[in-house]
Amino acid sequence: MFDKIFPYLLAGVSVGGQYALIAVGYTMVYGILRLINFAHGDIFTAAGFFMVYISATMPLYLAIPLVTVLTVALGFTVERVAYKPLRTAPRMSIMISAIGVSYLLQNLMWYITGGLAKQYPVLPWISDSITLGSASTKVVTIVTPILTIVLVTALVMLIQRTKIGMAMRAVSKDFETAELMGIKINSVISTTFIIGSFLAAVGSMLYFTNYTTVTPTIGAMPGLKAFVAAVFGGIGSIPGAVVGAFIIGIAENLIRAMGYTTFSDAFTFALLILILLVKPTGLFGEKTSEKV
Amino acid sequence: MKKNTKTIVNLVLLALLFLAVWVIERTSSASSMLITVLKKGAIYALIAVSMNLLNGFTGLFSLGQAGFMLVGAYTYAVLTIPVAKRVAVYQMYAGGAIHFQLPWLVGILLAGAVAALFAALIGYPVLRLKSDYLAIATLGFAEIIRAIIQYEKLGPITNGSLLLKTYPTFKSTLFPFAAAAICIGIIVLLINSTYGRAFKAIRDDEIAAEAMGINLFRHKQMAFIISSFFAGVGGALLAMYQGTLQANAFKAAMTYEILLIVVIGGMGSVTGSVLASFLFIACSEWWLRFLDAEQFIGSFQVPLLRSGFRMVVFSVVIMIVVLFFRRGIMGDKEFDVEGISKWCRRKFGKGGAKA
Amino acid sequence: MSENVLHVENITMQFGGVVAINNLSMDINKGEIVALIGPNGAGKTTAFNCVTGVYEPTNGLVSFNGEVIVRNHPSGKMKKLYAGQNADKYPEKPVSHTPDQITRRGIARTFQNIRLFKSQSVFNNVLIATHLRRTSNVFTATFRLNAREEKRMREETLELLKIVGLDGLKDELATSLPYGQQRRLEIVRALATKPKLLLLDEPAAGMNPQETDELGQFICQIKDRFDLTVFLIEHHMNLVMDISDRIYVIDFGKQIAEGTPAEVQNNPAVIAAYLGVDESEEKEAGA
Amino acid sequence: MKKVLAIVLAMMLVLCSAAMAETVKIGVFEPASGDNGAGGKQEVLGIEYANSLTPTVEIGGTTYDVELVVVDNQSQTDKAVSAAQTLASEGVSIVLGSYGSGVSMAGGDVFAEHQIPAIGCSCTNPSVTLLCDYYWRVCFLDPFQGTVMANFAKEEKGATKAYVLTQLGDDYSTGLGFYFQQAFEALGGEVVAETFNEGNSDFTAFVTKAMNEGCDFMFAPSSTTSASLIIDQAASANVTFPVTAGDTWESSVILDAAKGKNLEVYCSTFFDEKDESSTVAAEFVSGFKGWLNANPDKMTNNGGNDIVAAVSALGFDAYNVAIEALKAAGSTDSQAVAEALPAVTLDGVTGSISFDENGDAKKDMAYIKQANNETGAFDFIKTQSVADLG
Repeated sequence: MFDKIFPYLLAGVSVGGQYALIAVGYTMVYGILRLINFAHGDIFTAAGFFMVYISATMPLYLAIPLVTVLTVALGFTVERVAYKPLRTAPRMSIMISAIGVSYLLQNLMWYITGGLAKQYPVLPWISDSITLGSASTKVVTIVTPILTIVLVTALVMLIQRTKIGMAMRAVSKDFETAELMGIKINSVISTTFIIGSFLAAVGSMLYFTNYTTVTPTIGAMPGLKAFVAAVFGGIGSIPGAVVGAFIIGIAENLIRAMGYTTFSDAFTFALLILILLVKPTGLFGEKTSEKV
Repeated sequence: MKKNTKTIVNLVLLALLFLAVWVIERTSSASSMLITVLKKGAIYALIAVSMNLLNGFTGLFSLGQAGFMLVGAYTYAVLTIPVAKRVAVYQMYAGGAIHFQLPWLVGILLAGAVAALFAALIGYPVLRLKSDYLAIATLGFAEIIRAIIQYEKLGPITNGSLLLKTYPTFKSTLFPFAAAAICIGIIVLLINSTYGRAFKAIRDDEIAAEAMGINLFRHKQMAFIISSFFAGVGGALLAMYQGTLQANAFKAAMTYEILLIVVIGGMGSVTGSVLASFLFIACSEWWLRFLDAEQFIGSFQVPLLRSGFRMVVFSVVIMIVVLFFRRGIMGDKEFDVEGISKWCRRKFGKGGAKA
Repeated sequence: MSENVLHVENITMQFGGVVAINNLSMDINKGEIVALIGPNGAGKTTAFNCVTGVYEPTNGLVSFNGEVIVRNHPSGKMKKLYAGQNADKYPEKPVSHTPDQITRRGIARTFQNIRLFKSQSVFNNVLIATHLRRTSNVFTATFRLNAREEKRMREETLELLKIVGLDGLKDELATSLPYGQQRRLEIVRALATKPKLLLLDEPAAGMNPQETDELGQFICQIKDRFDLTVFLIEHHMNLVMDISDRIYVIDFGKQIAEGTPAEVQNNPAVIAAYLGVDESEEKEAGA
Repeated sequence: MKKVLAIVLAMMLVLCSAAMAETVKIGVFEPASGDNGAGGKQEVLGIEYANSLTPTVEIGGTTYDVELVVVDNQSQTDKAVSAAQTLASEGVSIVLGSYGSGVSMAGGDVFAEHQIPAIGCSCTNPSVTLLCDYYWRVCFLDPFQGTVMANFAKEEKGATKAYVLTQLGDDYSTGLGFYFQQAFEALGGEVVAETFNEGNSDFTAFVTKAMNEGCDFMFAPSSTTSASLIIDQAASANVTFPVTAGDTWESSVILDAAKGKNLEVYCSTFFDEKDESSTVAAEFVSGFKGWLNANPDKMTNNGGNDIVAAVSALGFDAYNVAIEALKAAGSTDSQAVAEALPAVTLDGVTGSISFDENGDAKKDMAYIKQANNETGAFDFIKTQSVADLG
């Protein structure tokens, strides 16, 4: 029995780790701006395409850092161009802007690639096959959860121990007061987007090594699922997002194991609605109430 | 101007619009792009207005529109496919489980009703959620509905994930215009009724509205159900327009498109949504099509033009509207006699202010 | 002895570990104007919110015209955390209503930070409040089968606007009015719900002395005209002393005095609270 | 005087150009983007090549230039409706395409409304022609293709339990999977059927399922986009049974995915470039390869090599059928062409073509090929016809 379930668990842990890296970006941005950054999934996709094109012209040891830098630059630009001008606008406007950016990025990628699927380059070592007990898989499957935990631990340390981390916590607690206290809101927000995009870039390398085809809309689904993971764990909470992502990754693969593949995506949303109704603040979220 | 006169003038304007459509249909060939734009634009106008009722007038950020359209479209198609054609349509499900055909009008009304029923069920839990949580929950519900419709065990009814076709469609451009006009007319009447005022109060300030005795949940649910009813009708009309129907097309991207139409037209403006729908459809189906084809001026190939460029230009324009013209074409104003006369007064001096 | 309108009994409101209102009891009789005063952060608005259904108090009871509209006792997590008194006094099934249900029973309110419907005209702001007493349903309203009622609502609205002298500005955007008129508009809007008890949260905030005087007269005038009972929070002491029949003073969520304006003015506890004499006592009270 | 001269000259010019540049428009309704973009482009290549050989057609005594109007239906049924309307508004006399059955069915409705005949090149779902009076096609149908692959599984591979994986919302994929299942079960085999959602990229669960269930054959008709993921992940999981599909897999995308992997990949298709039994076909293959090599951008659209895809051959045949139909109609009026089309016959590259009462070509031959893991090319395995199946 376990032999049959094990490969699913393995796939679940691996995809969960990749969702986690995206989910952290969502949860940090939401924590600070109260914005669902719909474009985050597309930044993840863009990282995939950067790699496809860049690795065609230069060796991987140059391509990997360059891809990371470009992805971070993209995330940074999106924030500056599409979200910063709307900082005082109603929340609905900025969310619409996020949807607009997502639409733009998808169409841009469609245009550049001609709408055709691109083959992701083979990254050495992590693309190799290995056999674990009853399952054969790629090395990346094992690497992903480990790397995810290392990166997220580093991030939590950054937020707990450094000055910029303290500023981030302050801004997410109370935007206006933090601003009055002389915290440079814009640089804090930019840092948030930079960290989020960096993790998305790493996530995309792991994800596309596993699933080697890149299409313009491929990031939409993992993006939404990562967001659900963030809500599930309690939006604004980084450990919450990671736990949520692993739960969703594993649950989704178990659903497939049971043969309800039609519902593997729908399940994620059902879980989201359930958690919103039962515990709207998620597993690790904090309660806030509106002042009258 | 007195209220009655205004209504009459507005009705006359509407009648002129219908006359114009009729003349266009008579004079241009049936395959002209103009006809296509008019048909699809009218249907999108209805859908956009129904979404505006929620997002613009009631202040509920719902992203479930595509889901309700899907329900409406499927209800219509499933119930109106001729019995004789069912064997061919449900090729994998031995002709399906339904062995009757309803008249198209009943089909359309049921499309709205079933969508409204779904909205009532879904609204019960999700309308208690606030702003972006509501958005993501409704988006999720739309995805769940799509998964259910594609579920192969429901194949005898929905044909699983496969195409539905051969249900009754329309030929005349006047049909979608008339249907959209009636539905939008009802929505306008609702918006200007005491219930519509309550919706706007909720949008402006939930806490004050509640303190004024407006039952938030009931009114939100009302707006949600009514909006979904018309989204369902819109879905049925869209199915009729397309001639074939597949659940796969009703994705989140479709909701986003409609949302962008509403934003371009102006949140809280019915006529804005209508104008924006026609503009949006005209650009995407017709005026900007040339951007997708390689063009030559002499032997010089115009750079950048190839498949997909249209959508890039289009999304850039949308971003410009979202960022710099946040109130859209109309803001929350209306393009009617009153709106025009107010605008004229503002534009052309204060002399007529008392008129 | 006139009849009781609002009865507040042992209300405690605790947010997490913070006790915002501590065992507060108040009674307001028909036809009275009662003021609730206290230093900033004393819990006055919180008390209003407990009465109008915005908050659900942790413990205590509120009744309106003899009907229990709020009743609660600490439960769940709060059971352990609860720092107030009388935890076992209301073991019955909790009663709670949403703000609209309470408004329907006849309690209307205004807000400390003005909450008008910003996109709507002055006229519509008041008209919206008449929606509560409708008899039409969404179908009859949409298809204009309620023309008579609609006409009545509009007439009532105009009538109310005339009383405050805003009928000339009825088509202006509500938020374009000067501050003082916005306050008045909020009061008229509350009146349109046909209340028996009117709660005013700092109606004179930001007004100059002359405007404040006018407001005092206005409050008395509408009280008589609409047969109201008025309960107000106010910082302008002149206004409070002028128009109130009785005054409740609270500090750190606790009642520290009650009585006629003259009695309250000379109460040492009140003076201490406003001038802040004994710090150690305050800390005890606030813990 | 000068003015009169100018006017006369201008009029002559107009008349001349009108006489010389009589054009007839043929619509090309194909995906250039989306899941089936790669296949659609190859089909267009066949049509373009045919157009380069036969750029004019004589209709009712006048020589017409043939103008191809190419639209992209983006592999999506809702976009297909718009694309079809664009063709209708351009006033095309006949339409060719599409790759993918779903889009063809969606477009068919528009063509029927405007009474424009359409010739499907490689859309194999029966409903395409069955439910549309204006659709014809030059390829075989899924029930036949499914039967062929079921026989192959049973007879050649000795399979007893097959795993069928299809894409939700893709009429081609679901239909072909269904017919394979029917045929395989009729042969006494057992089937485990599953579906995946559009845009899915994690196929490990499906592959695992197939292995856990003890399947010894996998049939996964799908777009090439999903196919390369399936092949990649099946290879990673050390799958030992053959992974197979229908005609869509005959593509360089599959060859790239299978290259260097330890996996048996098979597909059935309409045509084999190495089959030299027909002179028409041999001529086409050499001509087409030459044309590709002469046009670098065409070569890119073919996937960067000069392997002749079956869909290109079908596109070639469809174009020639359209030309014959225009000749037979003696008019560029689409309705007239639609009336003439059923009687058209052609000795085509993919065999002789004549239509039955549904508008389907009477084709009875399928080719089975294997992707070579070393050379990155297709190896011809066998042909199978209806007669063989008994």
